[in-house]
Amino acid sequence: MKRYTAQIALIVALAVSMGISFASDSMDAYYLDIALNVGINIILAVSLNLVNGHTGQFSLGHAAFMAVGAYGASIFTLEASQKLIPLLGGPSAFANGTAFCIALVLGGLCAAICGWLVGMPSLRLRGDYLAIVTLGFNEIVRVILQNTDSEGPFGGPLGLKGIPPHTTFFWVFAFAAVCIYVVASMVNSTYGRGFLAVRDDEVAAGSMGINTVRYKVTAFVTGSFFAGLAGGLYAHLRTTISPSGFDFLKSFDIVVIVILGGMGSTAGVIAAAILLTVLNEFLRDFEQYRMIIFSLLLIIMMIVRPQGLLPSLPFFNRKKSA
Amino acid sequence: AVGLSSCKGKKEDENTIVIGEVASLTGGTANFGQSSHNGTQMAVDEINAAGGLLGKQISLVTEDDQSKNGEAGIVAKKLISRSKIKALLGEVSSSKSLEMAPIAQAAGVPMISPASTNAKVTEAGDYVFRICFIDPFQGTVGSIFSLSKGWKKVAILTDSKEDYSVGLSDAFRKHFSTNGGTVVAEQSYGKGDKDFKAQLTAIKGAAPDAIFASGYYNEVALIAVQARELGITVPLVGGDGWDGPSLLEVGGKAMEGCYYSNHFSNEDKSPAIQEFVKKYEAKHGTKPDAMAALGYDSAMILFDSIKRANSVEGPALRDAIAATKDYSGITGKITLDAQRNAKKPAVILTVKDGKVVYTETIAP
Amino acid sequence: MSAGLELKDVTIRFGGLKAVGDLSFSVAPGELVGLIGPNGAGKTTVFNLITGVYTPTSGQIHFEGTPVPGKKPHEITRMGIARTFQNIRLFSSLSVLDNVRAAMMTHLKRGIIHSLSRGPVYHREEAAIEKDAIELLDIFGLANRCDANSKSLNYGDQRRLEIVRALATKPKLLLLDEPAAGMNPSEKDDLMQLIRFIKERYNLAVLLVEHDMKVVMGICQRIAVIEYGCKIAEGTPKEIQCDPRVIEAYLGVTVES
Amino acid sequence: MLEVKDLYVSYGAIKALHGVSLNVPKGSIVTLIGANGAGKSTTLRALSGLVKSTGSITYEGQQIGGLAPHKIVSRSLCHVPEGRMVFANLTVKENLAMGAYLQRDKGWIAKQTDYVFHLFPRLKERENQAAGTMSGGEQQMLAIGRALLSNPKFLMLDEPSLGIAPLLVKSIFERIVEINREQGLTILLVEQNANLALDVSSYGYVLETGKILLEGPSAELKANPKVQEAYLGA
Amino acid sequence: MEQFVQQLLNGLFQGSIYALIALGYTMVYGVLRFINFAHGDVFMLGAFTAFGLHKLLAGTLAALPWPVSLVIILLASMALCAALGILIEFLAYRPLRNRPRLNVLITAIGVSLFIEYTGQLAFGADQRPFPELIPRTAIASTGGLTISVAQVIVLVTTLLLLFGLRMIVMKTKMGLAMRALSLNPTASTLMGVNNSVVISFTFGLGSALAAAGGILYASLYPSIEPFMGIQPGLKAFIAAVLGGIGNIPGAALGGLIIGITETLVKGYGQYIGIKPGYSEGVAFVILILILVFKPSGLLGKVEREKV
Ligand SMILES: Nc1ncnc2c1ncn2[C@@H]1O[C@H](COP(=O)(O)OP(=O)(O)OP(=O)(O)O)[C@@H](O)[C@H]1O
Ligand SMILES: Nc1ncnc2c1ncn2[C@@H]1O[C@H](COP(=O)(O)OP(=O)(O)OP(=O)(O)O)[C@@H](O)[C@H]1O
Ligand SMILES: [Mg+2]
Ligand SMILES: [Mg+2]
Repeated sequence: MKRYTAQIALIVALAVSMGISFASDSMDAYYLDIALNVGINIILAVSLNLVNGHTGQFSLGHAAFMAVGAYGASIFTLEASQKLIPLLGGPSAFANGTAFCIALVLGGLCAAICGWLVGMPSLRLRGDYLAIVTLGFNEIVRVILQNTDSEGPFGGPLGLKGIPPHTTFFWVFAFAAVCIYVVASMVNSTYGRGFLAVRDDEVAAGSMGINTVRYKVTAFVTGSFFAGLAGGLYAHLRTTISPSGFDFLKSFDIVVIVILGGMGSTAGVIAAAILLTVLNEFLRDFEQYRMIIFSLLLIIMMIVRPQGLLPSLPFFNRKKSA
Repeated sequence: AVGLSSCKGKKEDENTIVIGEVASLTGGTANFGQSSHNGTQMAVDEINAAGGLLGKQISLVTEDDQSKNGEAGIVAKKLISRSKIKALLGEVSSSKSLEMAPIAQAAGVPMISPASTNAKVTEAGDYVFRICFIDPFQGTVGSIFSLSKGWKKVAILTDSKEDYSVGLSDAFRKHFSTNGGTVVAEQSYGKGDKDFKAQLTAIKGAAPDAIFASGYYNEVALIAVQARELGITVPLVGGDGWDGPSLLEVGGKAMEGCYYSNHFSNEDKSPAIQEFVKKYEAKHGTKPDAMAALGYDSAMILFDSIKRANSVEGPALRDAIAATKDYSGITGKITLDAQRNAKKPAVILTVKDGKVVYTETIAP
Repeated sequence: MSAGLELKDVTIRFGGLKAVGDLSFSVAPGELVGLIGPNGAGKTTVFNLITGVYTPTSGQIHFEGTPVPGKKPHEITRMGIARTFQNIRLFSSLSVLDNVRAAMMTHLKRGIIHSLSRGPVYHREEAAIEKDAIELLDIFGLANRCDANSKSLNYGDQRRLEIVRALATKPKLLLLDEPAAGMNPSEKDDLMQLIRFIKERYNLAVLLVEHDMKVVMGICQRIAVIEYGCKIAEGTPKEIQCDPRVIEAYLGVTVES
Repeated sequence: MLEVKDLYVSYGAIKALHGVSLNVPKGSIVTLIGANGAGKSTTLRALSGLVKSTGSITYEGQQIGGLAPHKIVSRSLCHVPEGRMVFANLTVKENLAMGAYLQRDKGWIAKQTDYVFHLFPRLKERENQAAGTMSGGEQQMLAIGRALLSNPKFLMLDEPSLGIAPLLVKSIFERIVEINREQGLTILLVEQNANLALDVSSYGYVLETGKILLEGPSAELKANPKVQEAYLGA
Repeated sequence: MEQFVQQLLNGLFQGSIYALIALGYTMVYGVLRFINFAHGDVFMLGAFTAFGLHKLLAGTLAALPWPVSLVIILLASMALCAALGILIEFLAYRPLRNRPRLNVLITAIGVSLFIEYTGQLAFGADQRPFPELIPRTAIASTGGLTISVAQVIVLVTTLLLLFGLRMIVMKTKMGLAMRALSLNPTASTLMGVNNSVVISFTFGLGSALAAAGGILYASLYPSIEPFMGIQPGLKAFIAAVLGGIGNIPGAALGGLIIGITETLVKGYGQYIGIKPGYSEGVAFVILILILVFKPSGLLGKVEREKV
């Protein structure tokens, strides 16, 4: 049975999020909001970790994929859901849920396609060059969205509003669980060790038969997909989105989570996502001192725990070799 | 800088009415947020000094959204569910008000935005109000004023990052070109830019009679300086986004003879306004700008409505706010229409001898 | 001759420098060939040409009749050519075992979806891979260091791990770049045994670059000598040792073998 | 000249040296041999301050244990590290200039550079090539040449013959002896090629898993059957 | 035509200010191999230091001709910021020596946020007018073209710093040590280089350059506020990458290219269907296009790794 721990954990996670979701109506709206934020940040950070941590590519543009997913999913919900829901058997919990799920996945796919388009030419760049190109892509996405027509489908600088609040506990944590499962089982397999090999030494990886480009693109596209998904969830949680919410500073936030958690450590990154999201709320009471405290914590944390919160703690325990 | 608000986390008890406020106290638009917060706080202090409302003291809980989109919604939720606020004030920026509005609406907490001028803000529902005019109106005012000056050829310079500026320019363009004017050049920039020479050179080539610069004062001041450097002498015209202390400090001589529309003029001789200006100056050391006045008015209208409703329950308070009619605020006579927007006149101000002076009032 | 590796008139230039010029030689299946020459003669460059790290300026390289240039390194590896690196290039953050397993990825029949399913077939495949990897490590006496980080191995063990990792790709031709560097004479003796052993066991062709003449002369069936990128001699160890040009350019004196 | 007592070094949990003691008299060549992982490189790293160590290191009567590497270099101890560590993107010439970083006498530098070029003509040929693109052996030559430019009084060589062609190995060792004899340079030599090392040195230490196993005059060690079997591959 | 020339001039001056900031950026990167996101904030501090000094010394300076007082303020601010840069390095970055570069990057983000928000607390959120250290008067010229004194000074300073910096990095011993250190810090200590000193020097020099950039920038665009460093910092970073990170002439070239293209897009993009609003993204588009064809930047050396 031990072999299937991962699958069982996934199913349990799905069931638990479903259960909590039913109870969430009676939860405090603010605390629920924090919880959902945590979940969304987990998806963002775990997926970015696949790119930055496991594959060793340095992307600074995760928020762009989040934006693409957020806009994609929202536009689908705003424009097409109404037509789709009757086809699914009228407005019922099931039909609404399915339509939302389709919107999210669609958003994810849009982001994945963008990820592919950006990744193909730019992944041959190394280190900081890739970082700046992804950061550039991030800004380009924002600028393009900002310059769309205010009356058009993208809403110009004001963005989209009136997005229905479909995001529930279940959707966030179900997708977070799926994301963790996918990333962790991708990396912890013989196939997935290729990601780590590419990170450590691309030339050697190539000489060991590893198609480095394919791996990098796979990581990038998968990461983008989940970022897009998270974007969709975010849009349907906040109900309004605007381009400036997805600028490169947002990407920085996600990178901070990843590095604080420990590059390449899924568990660490999850811990960091929780910690930073909650810390952010906790620091609110400090008003103008908040960011000063936050930045100091960041600097101190890097000095005292440079290897991250939970370094090199593999998510699935490797079977001990004989 | 603003002091830490002392009532943080104060829980509701039978002797206080808790009011929430969302403002950008830090980050890129902190100047607006801090001004409006100062105004709001002043209103609260005054009402408390006068014995409070319904026999209770008002407690204001302010949350900072760091000028970041995405944060305003969270803090609105926090205020509603944690601080159990009875009403919500804020935000200055429309995109943030748009995040808060559906939350306030869903929770049945009346919300008054002091200065969000985007038309869509109050569309969220019947709990969402504003006490300022809206972008289309201000853009139109700019156009009416320009036409009245006999300017037939105008260039538009928009901050394409700011929905506010885009909205003003849209309205201006529509009105101006259907009423006999020609827009001879359109240029844009992004908030935070410092160099406008390229845009201005292009505009100079079109030889306009005036430039409608719909952005905020931070950039407008630099635009004016650079325009003069390039030898452009025609006046600049803008909206209430120009209102800020550093417009003249930075713009200096370059601002001479430029015009902008605003909610109020702190030069206004009416005693109510002068008293407000005096009190504000005593407390903060600077003259109040429009954001401060609007922050003050938004709180005062809320208090007035609470008084009239004699209740802080959502529906009753909502109806009372909606019934606001001819309220004499610092920023003019305020009447809320069926769309929960304020129908107010705008004043046109001009810079003369290094001072902002009142020129005329344009009614809706 | 279509089997094995064949280089014909291969040339590569770096700017003005001709690192390899009109070089031709071949390695037949199962053969153990030495490639020697002074420092900077172009030996490592030849490896880089064969494995697709560099593309020749001119000339042809065929492996089992298929042209090699233009192919990506990973494609060449999949054709059955594996190598070690003169400057050790292990996957430094991976454990010893994972270094080997990473190289075994080439043999996976199924891809990424499969590793997501984590079904019985997947587990069977993983188990088989682990078994193979440990078996290989065992040959080189590294099985007890499975969980150690590859960086913490000493220099000699890192060299051995390089060989194991190359073997894990199941090559038909193994290119070894100075495998004995940094080993003392008795360790070199062991290494020679091991190279012979794996050659037989896995039916490998081996192309060996090495400066230790005892090793080269001791195990190679045939030796090619290059200087300034050009072949100056080729033959059996005996012939090479007596070749005056080789002595002058490279050996200095005849070595006793 | 250099006296080491009870040197201990560990890398995290791994104990690499437990109590190494050795003595290098002025003007001598002393060699350190041992199997892979014995701790030879670690010993040199400890001496040049690259790794933290406990124990005492006395150089010309002064404690140098715990000093920063650059402080140790400024006392004319020079370490040619394992793995060469040339500055990949600097040219050969610039690498040599880095070697002379602490030298002030321009004339001496020029003379010594010529000497290095005379020692390794290949370096002269490739003066302006980026060091990183040089072949393995060429880089090794550069590393040695660079060390000579720092005008050392005490030179630590970690496997100088690594990756060097036989003809050149011989000539490098001849030079080492020559420098030692002519310039009175003291040399601590770590070498896998124990035969050669014992030939050129006067005294030798055999290191095994972080401890000194054997020591003695080189000729004696070379004759020792245990050493022959374990390290000389007889 | 006249307008086009004016636009080119606009672009040239805009570009030279980017180049000026990029120089320091690229030098610090070249040596330490990490993106110092706080560079833009030291730039901001430079402007504020000059602002403060000008206020403090107003009486004394008023008597002096402007070039003298400019030089005094410039040098004093540069020195103060250099000290600050060294301090930042000592407190925040030095403990992370030998740590993965990404950690240092996060620390840099932390330092950047710290400076920005402390700045906001200390200086207030609103912009301040920057004193006219350099007369903003136009140098009258033919045919309606305008160039101001400040612009000329910026251009000249950029050129001087470009050559000065290149001399330091390529021709001096310190420069050699900087380059060696960037390639292999272990080996450089083995050559007798005191890495800490070199790193402190680099930071000090970089911060002084940032401060100079900040002051000249504020002289061109006379308003300063705590977040003023973000955008130019980003642009300078792009310029540095575009030219090949670590390459000093490359940074200058990158700055000029970005400045000129941006200006032309703003001025003429409309005629080919590019909204002026897109000009913000132009720098990135150029960057991506160039990197796709030349992955190590315009003048960047291909870091050929010997396998
Ligand atoms: N990328 C490159 N750029 C420029 N020159 C190069 C490059 N790669 C190799 N060379 C030069 O080509 C020649 C051959 O190098 P190679 O590494 O193949 O030598 P080698 O025979 O392996 O020598 P060694 O025994 O010292 O390892 C050397 O002179 C080297 O400097
Ligand atoms: N950076 C490191 N981290 C952890 N362990 C290390 C590190 N460097 C060396 N070791 C360990 O310390 C011990 C001594 O290593 P050292 O490199 O000194 O050996 P050596 O005698 O030089 O061997 P070789 O002949 O292979 O170079 C070895 O067991 C090695 O695995
Ligand atoms: Mg070689
Ligand atoms: Mg060693």
